Amino acid sequence: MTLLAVSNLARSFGGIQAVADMNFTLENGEIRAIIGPNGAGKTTFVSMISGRVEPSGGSICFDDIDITGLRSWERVRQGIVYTFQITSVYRNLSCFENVALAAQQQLGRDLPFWRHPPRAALTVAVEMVLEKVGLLARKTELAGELAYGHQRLLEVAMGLALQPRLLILDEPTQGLSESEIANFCALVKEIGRGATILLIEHNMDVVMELAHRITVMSNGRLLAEGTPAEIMANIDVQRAYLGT
Amino acid sequence: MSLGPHLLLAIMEGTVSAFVLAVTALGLSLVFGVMRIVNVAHGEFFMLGAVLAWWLTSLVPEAPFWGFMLALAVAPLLVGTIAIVADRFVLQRLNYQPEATIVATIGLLYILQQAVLSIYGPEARPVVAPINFRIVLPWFGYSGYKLVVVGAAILLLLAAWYGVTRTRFGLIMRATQFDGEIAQAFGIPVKRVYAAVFALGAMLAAAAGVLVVPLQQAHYLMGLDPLLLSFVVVIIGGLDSLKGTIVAAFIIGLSDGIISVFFSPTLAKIIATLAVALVLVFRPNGLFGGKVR
Amino acid sequence: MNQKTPRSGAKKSLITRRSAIKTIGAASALGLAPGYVRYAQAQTSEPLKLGFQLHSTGIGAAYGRWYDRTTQAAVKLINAAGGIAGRQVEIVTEDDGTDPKRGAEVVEKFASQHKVDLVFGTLFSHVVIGSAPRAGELKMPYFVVSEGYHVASGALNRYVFQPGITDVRSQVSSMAPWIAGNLGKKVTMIFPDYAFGHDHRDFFTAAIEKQGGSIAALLPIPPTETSYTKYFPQIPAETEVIYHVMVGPGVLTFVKEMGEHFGSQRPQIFGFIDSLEAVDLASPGLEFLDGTYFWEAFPRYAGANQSAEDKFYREHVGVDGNGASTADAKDISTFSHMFGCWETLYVIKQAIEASGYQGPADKAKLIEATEALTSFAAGNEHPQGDKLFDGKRHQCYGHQFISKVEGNKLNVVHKTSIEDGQYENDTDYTKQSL
Amino acid sequence: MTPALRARRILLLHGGLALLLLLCQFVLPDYHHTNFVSIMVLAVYALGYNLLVGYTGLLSLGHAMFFAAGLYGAGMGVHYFAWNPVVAFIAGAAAGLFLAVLVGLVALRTSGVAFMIVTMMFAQAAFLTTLYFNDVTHGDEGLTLTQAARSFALFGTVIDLTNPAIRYNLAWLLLAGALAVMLLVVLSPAGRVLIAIRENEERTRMLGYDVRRYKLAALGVSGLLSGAAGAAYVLFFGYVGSSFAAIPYSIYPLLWVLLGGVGTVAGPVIGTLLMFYLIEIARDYSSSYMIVVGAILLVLVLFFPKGIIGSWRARGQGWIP
Repeated sequence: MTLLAVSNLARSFGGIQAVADMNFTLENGEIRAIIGPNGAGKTTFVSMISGRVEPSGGSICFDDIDITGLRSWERVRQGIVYTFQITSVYRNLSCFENVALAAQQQLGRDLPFWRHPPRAALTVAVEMVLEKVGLLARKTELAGELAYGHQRLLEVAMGLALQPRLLILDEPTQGLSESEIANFCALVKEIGRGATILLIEHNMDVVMELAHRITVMSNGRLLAEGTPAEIMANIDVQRAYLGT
Repeated sequence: MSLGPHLLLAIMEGTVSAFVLAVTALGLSLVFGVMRIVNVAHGEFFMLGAVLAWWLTSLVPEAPFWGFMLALAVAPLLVGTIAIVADRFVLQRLNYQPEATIVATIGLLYILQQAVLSIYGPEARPVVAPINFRIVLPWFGYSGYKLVVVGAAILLLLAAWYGVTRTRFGLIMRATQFDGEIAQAFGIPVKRVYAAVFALGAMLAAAAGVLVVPLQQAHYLMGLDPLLLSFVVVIIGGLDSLKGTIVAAFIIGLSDGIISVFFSPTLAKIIATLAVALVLVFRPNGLFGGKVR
Repeated sequence: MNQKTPRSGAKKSLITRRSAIKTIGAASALGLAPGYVRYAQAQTSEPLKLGFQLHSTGIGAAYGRWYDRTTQAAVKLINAAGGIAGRQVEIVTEDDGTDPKRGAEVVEKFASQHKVDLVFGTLFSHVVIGSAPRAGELKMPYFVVSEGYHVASGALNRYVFQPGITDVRSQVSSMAPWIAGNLGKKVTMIFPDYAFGHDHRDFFTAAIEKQGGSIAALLPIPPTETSYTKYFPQIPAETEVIYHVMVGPGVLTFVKEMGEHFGSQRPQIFGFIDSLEAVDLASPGLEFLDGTYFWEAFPRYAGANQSAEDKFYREHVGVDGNGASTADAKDISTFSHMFGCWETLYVIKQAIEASGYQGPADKAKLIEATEALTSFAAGNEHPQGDKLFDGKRHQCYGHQFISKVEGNKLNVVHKTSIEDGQYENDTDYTKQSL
Repeated sequence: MTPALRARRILLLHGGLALLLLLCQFVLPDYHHTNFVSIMVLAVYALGYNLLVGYTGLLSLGHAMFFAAGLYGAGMGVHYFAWNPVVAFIAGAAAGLFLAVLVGLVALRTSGVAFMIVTMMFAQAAFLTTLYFNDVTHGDEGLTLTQAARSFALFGTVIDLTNPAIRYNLAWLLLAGALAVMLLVVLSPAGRVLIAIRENEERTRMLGYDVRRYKLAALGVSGLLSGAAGAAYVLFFGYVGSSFAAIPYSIYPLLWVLLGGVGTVAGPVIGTLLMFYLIEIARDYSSSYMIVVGAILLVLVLFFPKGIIGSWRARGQGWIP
């Protein structure tokens, strides 16, 4: 079943075509990686899916509903969750508060905006997520004082607390150590059992390990798409990476 | 008076205030453009120019012309010095963080204004125009000095334009404006450029204050009006567009005179203020500014 | 903490108390005023404390400086002559910043911290109006020197008086007959677009129409305006008289620009001296005013037939025959307003002595005694001239002057009668409870 | 620290502050007694301002318009329609709320420096409006409320707002209420979202929050508190004039909040109290006493950006809300 269908999506910044004419579908339960050289338009593309960037043309369907006109926060409520490329946690708040903000949104989604979920339910939800990413012991620490790897985990925890149907991870392993990457891959696989994942990633080992399918972008366009093995064999992809 | 001469007068008046406003607002615009800060004390630099002009001309009461020339040369330098001190000890320490800078310049506004109150006093004092003649038109008379102001303002604007577009300093300034970090990486002393730009902005305001003081009187509260008008001009003209600033100064200067022919002036000011707020909300780059960078 | 007096005040009262002993001795030897003798035994040696609400800062500061000088001069004289009801007068000054909120706080401070007997001296209307409710609540007699119509209009309360200066409605009304008879009947008015200007607009319009004249145009100028030339074309060609009244730092600009605009081909011009209080008529750009007319409450330039009391008043305040400070000829006084402080102090003296006021418990008596006053005779105590006092309106009415500018001086050409400034209204503060 | 302990400490700090202010009335000399009424009312204004700047991260330079809306809403109701002071107070607070929402619908499209200038422009327009409609507002001269109009009967007893004791306790009640509202908002999940918006707006949006709506709500409550303060001010002191709508009254709350501590509940109260007396003392020394305002602004922003309570919180007292 198709979860996400993007057709003819385009965006230009001041005459420069960042993304042009992208057609793209994502199956439910899939882990998809998007790769491509720097400036290929990957972040712009996922930003349009998450609603942070407005497309200049084309449409996006999520779960058979056209969401092109929805704003970013409305899409989050539909289940499209974006985690930032540059770690974007609330540095002055504790880990618990960081995740609570996400959980509170998820639990209170159907309440009017001045009403909020009961405190006990919130605590349970937050601690469950922190446990999952391995940060429960650090729940009272300030996010800004965590090690970088832990901050990335916290970022993912915030995404998880939103109970995503589609989780977009923008270069999640950048800056992590080898052992951290291994842990991270295990976590993503685990999450992948309950959600569809769209991953932008440079580290080909990670991509090969996680992705069911791979989409390659270059110069704002779709260059190739296929299983990891197909992509590895594709001559166009190699050219794009090496340059011609 | 019939409509023709009436409009002629409105246009003449509008032109004079447009030029004064252009010089004042250009200072604010430069500072915003290069340093990305809003200087709320800008009007006080204007006021300081006027008050210093009074003081400097009173040093040579027997030669008003030379006294005024002295004021025109020295007052902006003194004000520029004050600006450099303010930059060094306040703005630089705040790392030019936009919101903190606004609060700090509000503080600066009160300090400058109240210092003038305690030293200079609460009176409005006149300064004799260096050149004083009356132009007689068939329908009305007009102050000759106002034309002198226009001339001087044109010279100042040309000098500023030349400085920004044709000199090495202008080039450095524009590079810093484009991206402070890259400029730093290329060995441009960004701090010193900022200090110089801040001083230059203050000097432009002070020069406008000196030019205006024979028309108005020097008074410690006179800074508020030019500040608000400069905001209006810079917002309408686009927050970092020099050309836009000058065009907007003309629109504001001319329309002010012409609108008050037809509407209650207070109502006109209300509408203009609201319009400016709406421009800032819906056209944040001004009516003539370029695209977002 | 309550009894704290300002540093300068404490010092001053020491000096005055010493000189007071001398004067009290002299006065009792001569068996001076009967009122004094009557209360001499009963009164305490405590000085009478008057709270002086002063515009030291803000837009009223230029007036404030001269209000202060006039007040200090009058108090010095009063004290030298034995004080009020035998008690020395101590002035406690507080700056109100020409701000109504601060004005109310200052009244509060006078009442509860300085424990003054009464408050006086305020000029700017908005400060009076902002302070008056507080004065009423505190039952603090409040003598203003504001020339606003707010007292006589009935808008304030029973504790507020204006016995030292004629209100603007009366001033304006008394100008109309002379203007209509001598300058012209079609008048264009230029006035600041706020309450003070609106009083002029409303009352002069009514007064000139009563004289068979008409208003050719009304030009309200916004208070923030700094340039005026663009308004002048709106003056209709058929205008015979321009009536102008401007206040604030922009007035000089206004007059200069009017001069540049009209040159010699001008209609008659009549202005209120408020425009040029504290401004030297010899200032550059004012040459144009030559031959125009001004209202004055008290002629700034001592004319050939200067009265003895005018001379006496100037001498003691420190003002020369040109209305400038005797210490600095460039320091021009606010001559048409500041006399109000002097005269108000003498009215206070008269009322306190008539009421038998001894302390705050007698405030009701003081109010009633003030309301019982009916007129003041011209003399050293009332140098501006004789006045009628309306106890129901809490307002006095005096003569006004019209002067012509000739050779950088103002020469009186007309003195109105008190009747010229009469008007009808049904204000009666005496009906309010005390 | 357990939540229960934190709650107890918060109650102790803010309850203690309120209790102290309540007890002050028995020891304060008359003059300071009245000053404290003024300070408590202005502190409510500061609390309202702080909700926006301290908890939502929106720096307004035009709050005088909301304060003035309360002053005029209540004052003109009493003056022209002889409203009961209770009705007038509600009307004044509502006027603040209404204007804040109206302004917010437009101004909240901007943020940062643009928001500061837009609010300043709106406030300037509001100030000019009070001058323009001179016939009803009496512009700079303003309106006074008679003593009789400022008392009302409640359950058979007459409450006279000019009575010092009644006024003090009503002002205290208003301040205590505003403190309670602030604590409730700040410690609630909604308050957590506001803080999140201040800390990182884009992140909060990407957690699925409708940031604009929260900001509008914060501005509304901020306007409501400012309007309530204005309404109380005119009812307690009997005067409203356009000077209350002028620029300085937009700067003062900024000063009070910065001094006491941006983003703290108790800070604005402390800041208002201290600033009032700092200016009061400065007046005794110079006619240019407003220089104190400038100097303190500079010192705060340069060396003491967290303010008094904020600096205390930074010294390991993280429980302070």
